[in-house]
Amino acid sequence: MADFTRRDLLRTAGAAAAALSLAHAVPARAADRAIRLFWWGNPDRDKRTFEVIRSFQESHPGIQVSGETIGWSDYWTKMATQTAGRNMPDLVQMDYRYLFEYVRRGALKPLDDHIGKSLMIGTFDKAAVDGGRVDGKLYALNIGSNSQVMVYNAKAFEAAGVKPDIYAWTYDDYARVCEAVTAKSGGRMKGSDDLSLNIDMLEAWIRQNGREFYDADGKVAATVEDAATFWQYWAGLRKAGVVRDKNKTVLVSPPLSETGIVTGEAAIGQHWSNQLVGIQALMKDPIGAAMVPFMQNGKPGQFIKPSQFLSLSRDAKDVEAAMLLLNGWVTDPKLTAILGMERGIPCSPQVRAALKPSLKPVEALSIDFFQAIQDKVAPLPPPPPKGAGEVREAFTRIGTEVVLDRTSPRQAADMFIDEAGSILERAL
Amino acid sequence: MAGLTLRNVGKSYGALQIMQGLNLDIHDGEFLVLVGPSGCGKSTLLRMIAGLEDITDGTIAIGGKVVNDLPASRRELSMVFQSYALYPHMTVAKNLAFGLQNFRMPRSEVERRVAEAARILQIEPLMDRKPRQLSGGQKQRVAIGRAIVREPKLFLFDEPLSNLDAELRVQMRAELASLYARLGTTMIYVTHDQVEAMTMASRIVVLRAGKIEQVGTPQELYTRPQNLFVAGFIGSPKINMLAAEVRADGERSLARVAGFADFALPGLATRDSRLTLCVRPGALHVGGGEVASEGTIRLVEYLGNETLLHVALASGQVLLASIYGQASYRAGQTVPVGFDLADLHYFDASGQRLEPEMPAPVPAQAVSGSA
Amino acid sequence: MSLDDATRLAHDLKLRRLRRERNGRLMKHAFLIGVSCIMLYPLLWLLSASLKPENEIFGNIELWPSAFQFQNYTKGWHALPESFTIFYVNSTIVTVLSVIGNLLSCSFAAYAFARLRFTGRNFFFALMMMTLMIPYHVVLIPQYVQFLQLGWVDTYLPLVVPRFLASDTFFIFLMVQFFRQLPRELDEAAMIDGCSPFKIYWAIILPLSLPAMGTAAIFSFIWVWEDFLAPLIYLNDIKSYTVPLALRLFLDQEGQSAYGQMFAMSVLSLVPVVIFFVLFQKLIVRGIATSGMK
Amino acid sequence: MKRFIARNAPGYIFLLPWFLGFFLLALGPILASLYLSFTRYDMVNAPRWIGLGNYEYMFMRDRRFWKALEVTFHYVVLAVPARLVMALAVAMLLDKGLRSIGLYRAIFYLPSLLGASIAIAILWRQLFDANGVVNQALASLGIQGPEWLTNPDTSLYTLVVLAMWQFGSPMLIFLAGLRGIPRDLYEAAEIDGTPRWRQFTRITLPLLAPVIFFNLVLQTIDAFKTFSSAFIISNGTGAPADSMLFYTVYLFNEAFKFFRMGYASALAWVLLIIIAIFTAAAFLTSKYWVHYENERD
Repeated sequence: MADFTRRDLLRTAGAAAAALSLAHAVPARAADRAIRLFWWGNPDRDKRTFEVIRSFQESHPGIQVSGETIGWSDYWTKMATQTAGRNMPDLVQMDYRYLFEYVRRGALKPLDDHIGKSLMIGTFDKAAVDGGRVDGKLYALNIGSNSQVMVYNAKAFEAAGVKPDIYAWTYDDYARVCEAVTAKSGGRMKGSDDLSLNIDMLEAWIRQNGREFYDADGKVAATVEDAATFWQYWAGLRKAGVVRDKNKTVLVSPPLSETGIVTGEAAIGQHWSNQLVGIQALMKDPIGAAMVPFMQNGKPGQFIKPSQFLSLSRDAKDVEAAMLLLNGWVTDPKLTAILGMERGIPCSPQVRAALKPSLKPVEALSIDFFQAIQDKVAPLPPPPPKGAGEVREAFTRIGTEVVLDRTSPRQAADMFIDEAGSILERAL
Repeated sequence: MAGLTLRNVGKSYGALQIMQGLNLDIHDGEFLVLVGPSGCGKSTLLRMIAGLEDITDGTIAIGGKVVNDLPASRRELSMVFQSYALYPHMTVAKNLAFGLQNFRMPRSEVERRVAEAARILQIEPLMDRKPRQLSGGQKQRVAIGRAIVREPKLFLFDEPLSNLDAELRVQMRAELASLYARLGTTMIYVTHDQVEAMTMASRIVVLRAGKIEQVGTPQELYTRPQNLFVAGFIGSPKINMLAAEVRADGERSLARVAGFADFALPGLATRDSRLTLCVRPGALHVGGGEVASEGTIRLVEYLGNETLLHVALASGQVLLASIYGQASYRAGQTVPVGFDLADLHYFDASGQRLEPEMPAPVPAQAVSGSA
Repeated sequence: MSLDDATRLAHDLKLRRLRRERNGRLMKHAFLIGVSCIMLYPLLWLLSASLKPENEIFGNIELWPSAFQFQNYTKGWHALPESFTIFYVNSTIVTVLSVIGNLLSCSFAAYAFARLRFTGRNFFFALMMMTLMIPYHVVLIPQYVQFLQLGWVDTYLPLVVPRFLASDTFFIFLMVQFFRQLPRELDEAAMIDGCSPFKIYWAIILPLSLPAMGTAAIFSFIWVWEDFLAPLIYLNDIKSYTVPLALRLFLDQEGQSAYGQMFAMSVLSLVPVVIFFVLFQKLIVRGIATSGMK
Repeated sequence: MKRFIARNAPGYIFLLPWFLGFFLLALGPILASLYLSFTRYDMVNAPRWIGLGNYEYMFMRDRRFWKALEVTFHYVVLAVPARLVMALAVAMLLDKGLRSIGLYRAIFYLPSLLGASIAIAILWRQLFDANGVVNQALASLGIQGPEWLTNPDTSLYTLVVLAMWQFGSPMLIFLAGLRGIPRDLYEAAEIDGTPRWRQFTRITLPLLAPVIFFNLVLQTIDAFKTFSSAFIISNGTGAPADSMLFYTVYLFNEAFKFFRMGYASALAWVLLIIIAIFTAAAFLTSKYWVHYENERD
């Protein structure tokens, strides 16, 4: 039993597999240096990433890269387990929501020392790169930018005869559009998803009120008033019957295919710019991309945030090799061409320029949108404190009570701000 | 073939002592029956001999060899279970051969023995059947067959006939007896049925509550029961027991039994004033006897060659009388009833047998009155 | 009662029973077919979802697809960086070894608990039951660390070895319950017939416990085949992934998911399980009624 | 000593694989989780001893812990009997000699094969949608069904229905147990003219008791530990409004979403004790209603 290793099994498996299909030979290359790369993905992303690894290994024959992948929902469980075992892969894909949790606990290494030496990102959009900074240090390299986007059904807008200024509309405009679309479709298609449970919308709302959700010290800066008015606004739309049914609203993070815009139950939904391609693929009607509505005073709420990062883990042994891959990932034209815009919009202007000619229309839409909002968005907010993830869940939970009309927006807001405070306290 | 010796054998479950200081010698070639009421420990004792149950004290020796630590499989004995315990997934032939194969016996020898056993027990047509396709009697034969193919030194039977109906039981009893006659192997047989015990045993061990009450041949047990328990347990119909009060009358001792005139007792080595006198139903005379009284017939059980009368004395005690042949008694009839002193068994207050020192004296006609 | 009477009564009873059974059977079939429809619905739904165009899977409760997307199967098989052929081979290796391990080691332990007497039996049994009760998620990390130190991570050892060491205590308890039902006199008869404890286990207990062993084999196969948590934690190399793990590669919370292909592969992943089920359920039926010996 | 070995050796030898597995592989992690329950452990940094802090927080301040207990108990009380009755009823139907019984058996097991997959989550959402199949069926009977999944008052019941519908594994175990009941007992009862119901209470139930006991204990343990179905149908959150906040879902989120493995371990040990109490109670009462044939000790 002692000699019973995976390699033996793999060899058996390989032999059997080879008998069945001639496709896959296990490369048995003896590399002196090995790094591991871990990401979450989908079949398309996985294929691209393995292709990147293959191409990278071709140009760096001394380095063996093992790619490890799993779907989003299992990614973080596995990541936590590996972290606990001090067996994190060298390079891990990071999400904005989890970045701070991992950085603040010390699971990632800063990249600053490598910038300009092995990591050549001097020409990159500064704002986009800064999204990976925590407490002044760069812990995560942006590999695709993102912004909130109000995706709308262009055909429905046209049919209802609405033409809002999608880069400057107000919440009042938004309500009017919803009414018009709902009326035009006879109620079959509501104006919008009910976004009461969308904490990103609340965050924009708070910033539009001139505050931040969390201040620089990591305390809750949002007020009960912020949350209460937010929920009241959406309660108003709900009462007017111009947003999607509350039973659909309280289903937490449904798959893209079940969102209102895709099923045709709503004409507007809140999404992220890198989802535009996916949404359009599921729909017959053409879609458009609008900004988050503004308050009367016009202060911007949404911001450009990195959609995905690559980070260097504290368990990385061959940092140099990891840097070679990381640098190639964002600068090597061969690799960037393979990756395309699948993970979001690259923050290297050169890479964007190189990709431009080969874009599909909907990809072009997202680039155009991205360019158009550049000077209309707010700066990055201070990084969220530990426990922010739990606050998100509390928001959904308490918001559900509002949507189901089991409590008033004001009471709920009281409860939420209070609970957010105690969550952060406990997380310290 | 082998004898069996039990020395000071004891058994306890934790603090619960269920058997203590048991001594027993079983002779080679003997048919020994362990009998007793349920819960008396007879099955446990058998299982201890078999090695299925640990003993906590003493030694068990088979053929002179102590087997205390020998597992059942190496004691060279075979056992027939009450439930037969045939292997349900094996054919009859396989059931018979299974044990032999375990002892790595050559195939030809296995086949010879199985065939032999099948012939003796007349189960040849059943050899390919599974146990669930057999009747109760057939299962019983197979179970016995499984025991005899082993040609063991010792046979153990644990109430093997109790699951059979009455007719079959009598038939199998006879077959077992003739099997014993043919094999001559030592057999230890557990039953709660004293008729089985009486008919088959060369010697009987009567057990009660983990203790041996008496060991002896069926005749000994019947004619000289060592204590009240054995007297009551052995013999069917059950022995009559009479409580007697004894008082001295000069040289003699007089006994007073409710419903009878006082009578003189033979010399008994006891000073107890309360004795129990027993008389077998066959020795209870309807219509007389040396000591006599009157009673009313409550019930007449006609059994063919004998008739059983339940006779109530004035004291209310009911005695059983067994009368040969047909008798024209009816219930309700008042009859004289009595016994001869020579037929009495005497037991002291602790229930131990007392032997009369001299022949019973002349009945004490002189003593007057009846209670 | 004379023999004639008895025969007549038996015949009568039989007729009556036959008549009642026929009526009963019809009703039963009607009932069972009805229930079957409810039971089959999810599978039909899954089957239809695997053939539907992506945008019909959700919100559309129609079972019949507007167009049959058979390419979900052909494309799905190769949609991932490795083809499903490899995943099936991997799953088969892990599952077959695990089933063998489970049956052997758990029946050993169960035989000890049900049939043998030894000091500390109840204590160990309680310990065993305790391992059934602890929520798996909190031992995940200590276990991972342990296997990491053994150098077993990224091999099949953490998935297979524990099963040879009776880690799935469910099966021990299951088998204990069934073993305890067998008449003890069978063991004793066998003991006297010269069987060692091992021989009793092998020649008496196991053959008489086919229904229990069949049940255990089926559960074991299904659970190992469908298990994804342990493979998720212990397998890193996609070439070593099992089928359920591979199915987890299809979905992306935020981006494009390939539901149709995932469902197609899900349908296929049920095939080995159903085959195994059909083969082994016969063992359950073929059980021998041993308790009827008295 | 020699006797001790001789007496115990066979038992210990047969238990050897389990001993190895338990003492070398299982016990360590279990003890580790017990230790972690007294620490603050975020899985990144070393655990820090905080004594009874986790337990104190759990009982004194954690409202969601109580909510999770309530949801879980509610579910156990409903789902376990429902599922067992369903499983036993179907097993008895399938036990008697019908032709094509194997087919039914397979069909009835199918829902259990789907387990708690994503497919089930999506299907359940469609079935119990306000305008879903279930409510359409109810509407045809003139009943206005609620919004099952999104109404916190009814969402738990959808999981109970799921549990009832996935009765495959207890059914299979019941079937295996029913095969062990000798036919002749029923035949004898039939000749005696014993009514069906009495045959059930006098023959089936007592003889099936060990298997019923097994299923009861196991299903109760499983129900307390319900995770996958609740997790997947509530999208990992216990939503809406914590009405599907099963104990283990809460535990999982505390551990893996909020980096409180120490607290999660404490939660696990409290659950373990609760389950152990129920199991012990079942074992203690089993003396009175579970009888094993030929059991001597």
